[in-house]
Amino acid sequence: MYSETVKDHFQNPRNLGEMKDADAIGKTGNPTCGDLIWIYIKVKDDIITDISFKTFGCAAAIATSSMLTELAKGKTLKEALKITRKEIAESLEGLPPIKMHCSNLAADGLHKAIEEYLGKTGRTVEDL
Amino acid sequence: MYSETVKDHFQNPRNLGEMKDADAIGKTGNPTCGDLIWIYIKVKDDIITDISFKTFGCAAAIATSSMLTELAKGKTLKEALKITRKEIAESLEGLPPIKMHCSNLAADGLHKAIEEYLGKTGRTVEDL
Amino acid sequence: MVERVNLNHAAGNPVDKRVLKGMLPYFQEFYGNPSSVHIAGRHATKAVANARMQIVNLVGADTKDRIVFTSGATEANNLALIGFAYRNRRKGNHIITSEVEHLSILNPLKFLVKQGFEVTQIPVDEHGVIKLEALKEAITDKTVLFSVQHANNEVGTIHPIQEIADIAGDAKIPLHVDAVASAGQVPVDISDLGASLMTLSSNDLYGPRGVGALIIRRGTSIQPILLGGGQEMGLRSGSENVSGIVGMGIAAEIAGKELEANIRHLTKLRDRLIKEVTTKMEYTYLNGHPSHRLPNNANIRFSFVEGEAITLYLSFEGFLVATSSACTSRTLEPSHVLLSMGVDEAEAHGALQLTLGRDNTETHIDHFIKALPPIIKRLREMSPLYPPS
Amino acid sequence: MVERVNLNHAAGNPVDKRVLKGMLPYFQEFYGNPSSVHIAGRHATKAVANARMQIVNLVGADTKDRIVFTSGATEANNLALIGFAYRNRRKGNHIITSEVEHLSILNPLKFLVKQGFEVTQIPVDEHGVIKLEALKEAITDKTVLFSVQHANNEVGTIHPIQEIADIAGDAKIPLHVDAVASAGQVPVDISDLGASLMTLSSNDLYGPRGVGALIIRRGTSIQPILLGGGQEMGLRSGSENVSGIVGMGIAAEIAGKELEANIRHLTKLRDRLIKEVTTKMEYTYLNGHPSHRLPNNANIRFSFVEGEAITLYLSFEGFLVATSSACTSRTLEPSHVLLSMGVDEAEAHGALQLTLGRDNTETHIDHFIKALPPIIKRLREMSPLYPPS
Ligand SMILES: Cc1ncc(COP(=O)(O)O)c(C=O)c1O
Ligand SMILES: Cc1ncc(COP(=O)(O)O)c(C=O)c1O
Repeated sequence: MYSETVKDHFQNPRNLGEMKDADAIGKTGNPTCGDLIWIYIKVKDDIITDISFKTFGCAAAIATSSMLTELAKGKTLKEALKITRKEIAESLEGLPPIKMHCSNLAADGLHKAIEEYLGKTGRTVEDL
Repeated sequence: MYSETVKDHFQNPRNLGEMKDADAIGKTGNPTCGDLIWIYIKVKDDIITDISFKTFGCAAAIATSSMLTELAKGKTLKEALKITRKEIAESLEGLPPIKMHCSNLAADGLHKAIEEYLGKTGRTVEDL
Repeated sequence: MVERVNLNHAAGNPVDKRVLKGMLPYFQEFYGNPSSVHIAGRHATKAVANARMQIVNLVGADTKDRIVFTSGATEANNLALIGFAYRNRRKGNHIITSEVEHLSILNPLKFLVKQGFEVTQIPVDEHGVIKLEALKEAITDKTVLFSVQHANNEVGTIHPIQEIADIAGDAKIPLHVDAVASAGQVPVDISDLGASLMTLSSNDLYGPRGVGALIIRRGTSIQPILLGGGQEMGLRSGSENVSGIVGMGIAAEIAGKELEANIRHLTKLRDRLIKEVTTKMEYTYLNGHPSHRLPNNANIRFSFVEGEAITLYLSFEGFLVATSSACTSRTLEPSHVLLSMGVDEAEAHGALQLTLGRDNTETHIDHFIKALPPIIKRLREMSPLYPPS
Repeated sequence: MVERVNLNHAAGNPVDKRVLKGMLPYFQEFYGNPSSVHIAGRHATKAVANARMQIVNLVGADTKDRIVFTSGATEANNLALIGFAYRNRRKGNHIITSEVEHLSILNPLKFLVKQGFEVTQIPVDEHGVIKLEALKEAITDKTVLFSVQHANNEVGTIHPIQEIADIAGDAKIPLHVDAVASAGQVPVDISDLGASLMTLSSNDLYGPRGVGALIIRRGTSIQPILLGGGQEMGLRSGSENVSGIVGMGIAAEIAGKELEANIRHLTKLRDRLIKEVTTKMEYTYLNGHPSHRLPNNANIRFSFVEGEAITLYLSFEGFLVATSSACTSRTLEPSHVLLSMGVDEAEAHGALQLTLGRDNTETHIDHFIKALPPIIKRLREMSPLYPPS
């Protein structure tokens, strides 16, 4: 059901854990639905210098969170906003169809984190 | 499905075949329904001195015909009329329920033969 | 005991030894449930998916068609008819079928009639072939489904299924084909036919009992009749019978691979059987089509005698055969197939259905054609109908 | 590969080796069809009749009750509900069931609602026990059937089935008992209960998949849902799956004979499992009744983590388990059973259903209780919900 890459990211999640000195946190999902993702970012010169996550959810939710952090690290905020669910799923060599939506919330979490970060500096995504 | 006695009478029918000089023939059943029984009798002093049958039908029809001839032979007409389907079935150590009626016509054949015989001498069963 | 010779394969085939071998690991070693997410479940899921492909290949389906495994052909036929009729009710309420279908077609249709559907049963000719003109004429603007067998299991007649499919296609009416008797016996290609639904039975392919399949082509909607956990793409609930499904898959693969060889083998035996029996005895006739018939089927009637009696005498000598006689049916009614073909009722009682299998040999036929005539002779001597006057 | 430890027997049992041995001759040697009049047919008829007796004996039925073999528990439940409702419609249109039934009960009832029936679902308490007062209150003069499970397959709770049966009996309402999860696990006696209908599953008795049975007691009328050749006393058409039926019969006999020994064995393992897991980890709770529960079932929830993830980590270490988490269900909805018991939705996602089998040993439990805590710990460390604030 899950690809080898999904299994790898599930078993060895990259950039896992709380970030005490995060510049922003994006929270998405809902424990009632079985998935909750928090994305922590550190930003310098509009570049994501560090990123981490905490996730309550199934293997797909954990693996997509992990993959997202790998994809986003080092990207500018503008580039990072372009990361889609589809791109994450493809980088993971695919997800089971039933998991494509509900458990693939990591990109949303990153969006929220970036918005929060921009908000703190009085900007919106349009200003990037 | 069939008892050993049924099988025996089916494989070795007693009193089988046409009787050229029969005093009467009782025909019952209907080839459309899959069973047709002819009972031939020879009568002397109101006693069935000889009896035979021809049957088109299943194993039960053949075995009941055969058993009937054994039961009836040597009996007075009055006694022979008392032979019931049930008695034949019991003498055969039972018949499958589904065969109790449609394929157990031999007693009716004998009745008809006796009636025909009596008719020839101007009598009815009430006169016995 | 006498050696047993099975000429009654329509009642059941032995499971092919390669099939049984392939099934065995699924009873004790790989007993996973496809619904499970863990490794045992994934193994089961793969095994079922593989079996679907084997079915797809046997009948020329497409990998995008849905192969729904059922508990047998009866369930598949019920699902095809009731599931299709309920789901497509708003399109119309008229279904066309033939007079010679299996009871697992005719009885669900009777049920649907009680639910407000209308059913037209097309008659057959004296060889048991569905009358194409009558079929065309039966179509109305309320017709939503044709349900027609490819071949008749009892008398062996193969219907002109491509012509039937073309009539359905021209009228844009979905076609359900009951291919139970034909699949594995003659080539069957659902894509060529353009049929929407097709019923298969595992045991008729030398797979295990208790398994069958309904093929549902893309674009055809049905609703399930067994409701529950939503297995089989929501179309057939109930924990999957994995070992059985695996067995049906292997059976389908073998049936496809060995089709030509089996056709040659069986046709030869069948032709000899028919010729010897019908020419060596008087008042003895072939039922069904003389040439458009299943390689494994010889249905022969013997005037003046009754089939159950023949069957039993044959069984005493080790031959297993079936009869169309009413005496062996649950309803005590003679075969609706023979009556529909215009066979006289009394004659219908004397019909033997001889169905050959892969295990039959020339020697079996030798023995049978030697054993049969004395039995028929003996029963005729018992019969008040013989000699005919 | 790591040794595999199955703690997911609810998804499927391996077929008992004695069962498989008894089945094997029916694939190739005795492949007769009970409908045949010849010797092979009679042999098959006897084998099926023998299996019926084995079922009768397991559940204390009467030889005059009808044992209808089906393709599984799902079909038996569909037959019980739809077959009973259609047949007894003129007596009333109201059916009472519980909120925690299997989907093969709830979905046929949804179908019946569309056909004009009314269904009342009785709630359960926090242990998953059907509320008897609510049951009594739900009865109306249109109530024609109770359908209640004996035990819940998911959380293991055993309902007070005798009290439920007495309520049904006092109100003269026929009772259908889904005994799939309980038969072979705890004593089941249909005569003591006075139930009218009972569903059994072969595989839950360590028999083959693809077989089940509906027991229909004298005086109870139902109509068939699979229509055709009229097999199984006209109540379930389709050529009989003789090998499967034989297997279910043997499985029932063994289950009856070894019931006490299995209860002892499983209860011991289960109690240790529950105790070790719920006491050694914080925020870890038993679902279902603490004492009125199936000997083979331990359903445990772990706050702040999701069940599919636990299941997968366990499977990497060779443990097969199931979860009630929505993530593994076809509908992506959390378990209706846990929600009905009042378990919070987020918590419901973290439930593991551990179901033991005859093959489990103390060593399996040892390994499991060692492997589990680090996995839960790791997942909690990943979870934004942990530590709770
Ligand atoms: C043409 C045809 N369709 C359907 C069936 C039903 O098959 P089953 O009894 O295996 O369900 C049969 C059985 O003989 C058949 O011959
Ligand atoms: C209580 C209960 N009833 C019915 C069923 C349906 O059984 P099957 O899927 O074998 O048809 C199950 C299956 O788990 C069950 O647990």
